[in-house]
Amino acid sequence: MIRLEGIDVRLGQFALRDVSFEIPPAGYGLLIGPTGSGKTSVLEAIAGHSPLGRGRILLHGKDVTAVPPEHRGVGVVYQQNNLFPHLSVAENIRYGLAHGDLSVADQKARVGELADSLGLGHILERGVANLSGGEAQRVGLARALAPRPSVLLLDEPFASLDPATRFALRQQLLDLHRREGVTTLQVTHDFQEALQLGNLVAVMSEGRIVQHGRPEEVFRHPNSSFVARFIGAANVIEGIVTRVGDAEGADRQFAARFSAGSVTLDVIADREGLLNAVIHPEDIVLNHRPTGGSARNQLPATVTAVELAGPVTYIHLDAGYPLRAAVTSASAESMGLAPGVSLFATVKATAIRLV
Amino acid sequence: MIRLEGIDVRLGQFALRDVSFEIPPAGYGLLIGPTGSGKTSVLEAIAGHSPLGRGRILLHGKDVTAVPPEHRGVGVVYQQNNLFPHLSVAENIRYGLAHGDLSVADQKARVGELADSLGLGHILERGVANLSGGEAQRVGLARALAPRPSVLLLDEPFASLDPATRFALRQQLLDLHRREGVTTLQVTHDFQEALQLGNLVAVMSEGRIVQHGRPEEVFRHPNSSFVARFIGAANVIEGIVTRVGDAEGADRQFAARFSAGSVTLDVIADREGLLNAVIHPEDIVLNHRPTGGSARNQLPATVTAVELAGPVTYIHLDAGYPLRAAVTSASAESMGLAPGVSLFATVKATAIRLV
Amino acid sequence: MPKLPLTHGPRMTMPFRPPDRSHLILAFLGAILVAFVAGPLLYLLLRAEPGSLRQAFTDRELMASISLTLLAATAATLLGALLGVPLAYLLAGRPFPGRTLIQGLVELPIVIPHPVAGIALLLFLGRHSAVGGALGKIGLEFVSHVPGIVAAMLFVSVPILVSGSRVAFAGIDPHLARAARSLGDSPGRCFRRVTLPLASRGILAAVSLAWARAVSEFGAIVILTYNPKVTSVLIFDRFTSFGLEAAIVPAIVLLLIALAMFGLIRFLQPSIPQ
Amino acid sequence: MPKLPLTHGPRMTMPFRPPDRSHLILAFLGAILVAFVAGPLLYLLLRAEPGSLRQAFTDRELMASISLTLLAATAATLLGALLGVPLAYLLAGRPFPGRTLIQGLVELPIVIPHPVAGIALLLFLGRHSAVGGALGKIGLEFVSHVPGIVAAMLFVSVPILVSGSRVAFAGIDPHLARAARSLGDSPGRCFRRVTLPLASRGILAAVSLAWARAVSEFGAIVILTYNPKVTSVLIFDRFTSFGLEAAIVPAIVLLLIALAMFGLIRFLQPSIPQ
Repeated sequence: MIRLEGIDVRLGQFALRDVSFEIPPAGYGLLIGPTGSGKTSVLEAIAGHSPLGRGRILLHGKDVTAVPPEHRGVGVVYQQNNLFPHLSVAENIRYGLAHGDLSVADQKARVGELADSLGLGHILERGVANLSGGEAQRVGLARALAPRPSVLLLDEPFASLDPATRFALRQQLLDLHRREGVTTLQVTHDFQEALQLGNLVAVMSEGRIVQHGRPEEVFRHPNSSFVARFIGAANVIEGIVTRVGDAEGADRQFAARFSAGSVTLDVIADREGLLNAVIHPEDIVLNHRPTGGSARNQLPATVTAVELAGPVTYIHLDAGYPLRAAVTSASAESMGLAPGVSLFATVKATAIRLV
Repeated sequence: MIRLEGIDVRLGQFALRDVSFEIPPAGYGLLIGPTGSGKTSVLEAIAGHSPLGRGRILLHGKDVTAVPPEHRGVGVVYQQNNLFPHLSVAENIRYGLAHGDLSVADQKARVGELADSLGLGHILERGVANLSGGEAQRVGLARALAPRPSVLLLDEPFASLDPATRFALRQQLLDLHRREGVTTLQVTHDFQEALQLGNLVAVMSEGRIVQHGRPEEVFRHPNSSFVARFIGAANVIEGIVTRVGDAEGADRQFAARFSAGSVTLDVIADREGLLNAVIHPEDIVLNHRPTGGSARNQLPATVTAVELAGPVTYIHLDAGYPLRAAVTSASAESMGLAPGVSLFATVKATAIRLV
Repeated sequence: MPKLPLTHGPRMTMPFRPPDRSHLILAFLGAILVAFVAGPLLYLLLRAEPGSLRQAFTDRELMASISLTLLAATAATLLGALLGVPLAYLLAGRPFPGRTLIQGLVELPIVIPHPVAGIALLLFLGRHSAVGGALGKIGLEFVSHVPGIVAAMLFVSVPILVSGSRVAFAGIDPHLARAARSLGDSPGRCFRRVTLPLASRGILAAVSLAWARAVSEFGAIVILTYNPKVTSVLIFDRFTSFGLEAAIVPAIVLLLIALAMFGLIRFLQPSIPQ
Repeated sequence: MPKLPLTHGPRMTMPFRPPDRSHLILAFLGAILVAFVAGPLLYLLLRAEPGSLRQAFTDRELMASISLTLLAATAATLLGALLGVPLAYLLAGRPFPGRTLIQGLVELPIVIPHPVAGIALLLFLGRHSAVGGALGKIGLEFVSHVPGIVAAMLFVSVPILVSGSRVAFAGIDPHLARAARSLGDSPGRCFRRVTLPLASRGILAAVSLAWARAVSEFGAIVILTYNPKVTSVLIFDRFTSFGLEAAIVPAIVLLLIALAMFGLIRFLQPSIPQ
């Protein structure tokens, strides 16, 4: 369990302010945000490398705020320049085992076990200078896990890897996480990674946590235009919300109109004024002809670009405002979607989230 | 037009060998491959910064093999450290205009035009030291485009940017490419980028081009297990192909059986022996019960992980061999797919590509 | 050789923490060394009285030696920069056969004891050698003449000039020069518009340090050209002829000049390498 | 200050190209400088005859001066390392009040003319000063005694030792020490297992360079302790007492020692900074 209670950290010009979150035992949390938002500083604070101005840090229920790094039981993997250059792969992995009361044989067994899990057996006796990026990160992971830390901190461990290596390492990491059961917190700037790995995600901006929750939850319901734009998966349109009816639901929601330039949409709102409409690409339905029925937000649009992304194809539209819709690649083909094609984009009012 | 005819370049230990490809006028080509495969070296050769051991380079029909860099009319944007640190943003953009016979007013107009397209108007008078990553890359792009080069070379221009910035810059780049009509070659290690941007992709490995063609073509039909694994989008299974029938089609194809461990699949092959089966995740159909019908490759499988990726969800399966299937997020939910669920994975023989 | 000067290191962002016990022992050892360096210099400076400094201005021999020192040092530095900066540019560029050897040769004077350098220059530039004889015929006399002072100063400041400028050139990201070339610059134009402006601060620092080195030279000059006397030779001469007290005022004057130059160099280059 | 030494720069991978015309002019200017450095040294070495070197071994005064020089230089370097390496570690670590000032102070001797350093040390360590008087009472005599030689050598080699070691410490990625701490190392253990092993090569190079600097020192020693004579003082003494020819053999011997040390230093540290 990792629990941060309102920590403040000053680091030169930069500061973390009132950072709080909790990752349950054996959980896998992700900290995401743009460069300079303070993600790494949070890891450094948990590892004990920067003193807190305020707040406290608990690991598995124990307050470690005043505990030096070597007694926190925290394993750390940095983005790069991670390994001890004067030691071999095996010596790197064994580094943290020198303190316990493990016999040399037991130390070797632990190194062998991790090397097997991570496919490092054949390079154990090598120096670390000529490892590939993926190998180096696997060695770093093995070294961090060797002393069986209660908490694992990963600072963008995949950032400098090729996509294929990244994919393979991600799988191994998930397997290891399951097997070793260590509470993990990973920093990333890639929301996709959060969706694939984590069961808790915290989005940071300028030293604060601006949203946290389950990854799918954050993905579907970003609480601000910053988060919506940052996760990059949705259309975000700034406009004015005005109430159109008096009826108000139990949760104080009412029917409203959202206007941005020439675009007007029917929406369900809980307040009026300048807001952002967040529309997920898969919630935009495309038809060659206007459809009848209950969906009233039907915008004439022109295809500006077609972007194949494996099983889905993103259709970029000009509907008075640039929009991105997702359709299956098969229907993109059967509908003959290509730049210049005119069509109708339909969005249900309930699929538009105002933030 | 960029045309490479069998170029060899020696660079210390590393060498490019027999690199040939052609990008048509106003085309957008992508060079992809793992770190160290020689992508950047190809750009350096085209820009004229490394002498060729063999072969020639043509830009718009003109042989520039012996032409110094300053007379090739090539604009280059590097991954980083790109801008002249002693000059302001405007001076950087104007740098390449000092040579032509443009009046100062015309130079300013050109700088203003590019600054408008790229949203740089408000930072023109700033120094370049404190620009954000996205701003710096936009300035680099404007500087490269200012002298209206006939060819634009981009070396991983998005690599160090946040996903949201990357997405925005990619859009601006596509717009600019369309407007300026400059033949472009971009290096990337991200196949997704190739799918989104290019109309030609060349995959490199160890100094050679191992496959080239339209991005969708390479994506659907990788010609080797290296390419299939590198683009990371498909299942790649190594196994043995044995002929089962005598019938042979016009293109010398025959019915065969593919065996890998406990997995056996009906396939269409053109040769026997040790091969890799490439199966795209979207070609794997999942059902709770075995289906009748013509599809004979029906494997009992267990869900090991569920990976939401926006509109699609990847289902990781254990079918005697790890497989990844793609379904729409809606059907993943309605089928109740979760780790531990048992089901049947069906693949049509024609959807299995042997390489 | 590690590359990260501390002033740019990531630790800069860490807040100050009170030192623990082991640090106090280290600090105590370090303090002895700092006192050993600062003590004698402070002690010498405290001997400066208003009267003695006024007296320095009326000491014609001292004033003449200072002009001679500054002029000769300037000449040696300019000559060194003229010959050394191009060499530094070549050494920082593409590898060529013999580059390592040449780099070693120009760094050699760092370890050559200065009297040995003086003897070697005396042999080489004296009238009995081929080189010294030829130069003597065109009127260039070294031994016991001003050119000898310049030659000795040049010899000891070559490593500073060449290595400093080479590092300044080599520190420029090669992508910048390539970008300039692709933007239409010929090699010469690229040098003027990008390479030289970016290296200029480092070159200026190297030139200042070389000038300071030339001003402070003694061991080679005292052998090659005892007369006319530069200030360091004058200090030695006063000391051996008239004793310690007679050497103090010239020493203070030269120390003040050195400190002023040091201030300038630190301004140009926050951390002097080596 | 640029940080990229050429030997690690990306240009290393570029193949050799024949130089163009502008490069030939630069090469010509550089060649003059290389000849000016290498010429005198080569000229001096060529004066070595088998007979003269055999004679050197029977020259008791010369042999005694060499032992004295090497011993005093070793003592000064060890003392300097003992006091300077801890200081370098502190200077490379977290910022503390006065760090910039202390760093400036320990680099000062670079620009102090050596006779000025000699005068300052003479005043500071002489029997009439408080410090020198106190040390004299416990039996440490500096003026005209071996400790004076060690003090002069230490004074001039402090910047090399401290800056070199500081750069070696500062060049270690701070992530490595943090990783070691998180793997269970106390600060002391982390220093022994990671920091010191990684800095050792750079420290060794700084120590060798400081030793070479100490061996070649002349200007400060000649004022503080003319007798007993170190080799550089002996060369000067022979030159002034008996003329150029008498100084050549000692000069060659000291030059050979310096060249041997230079070779060792280049081996430890491919590119000497500064």
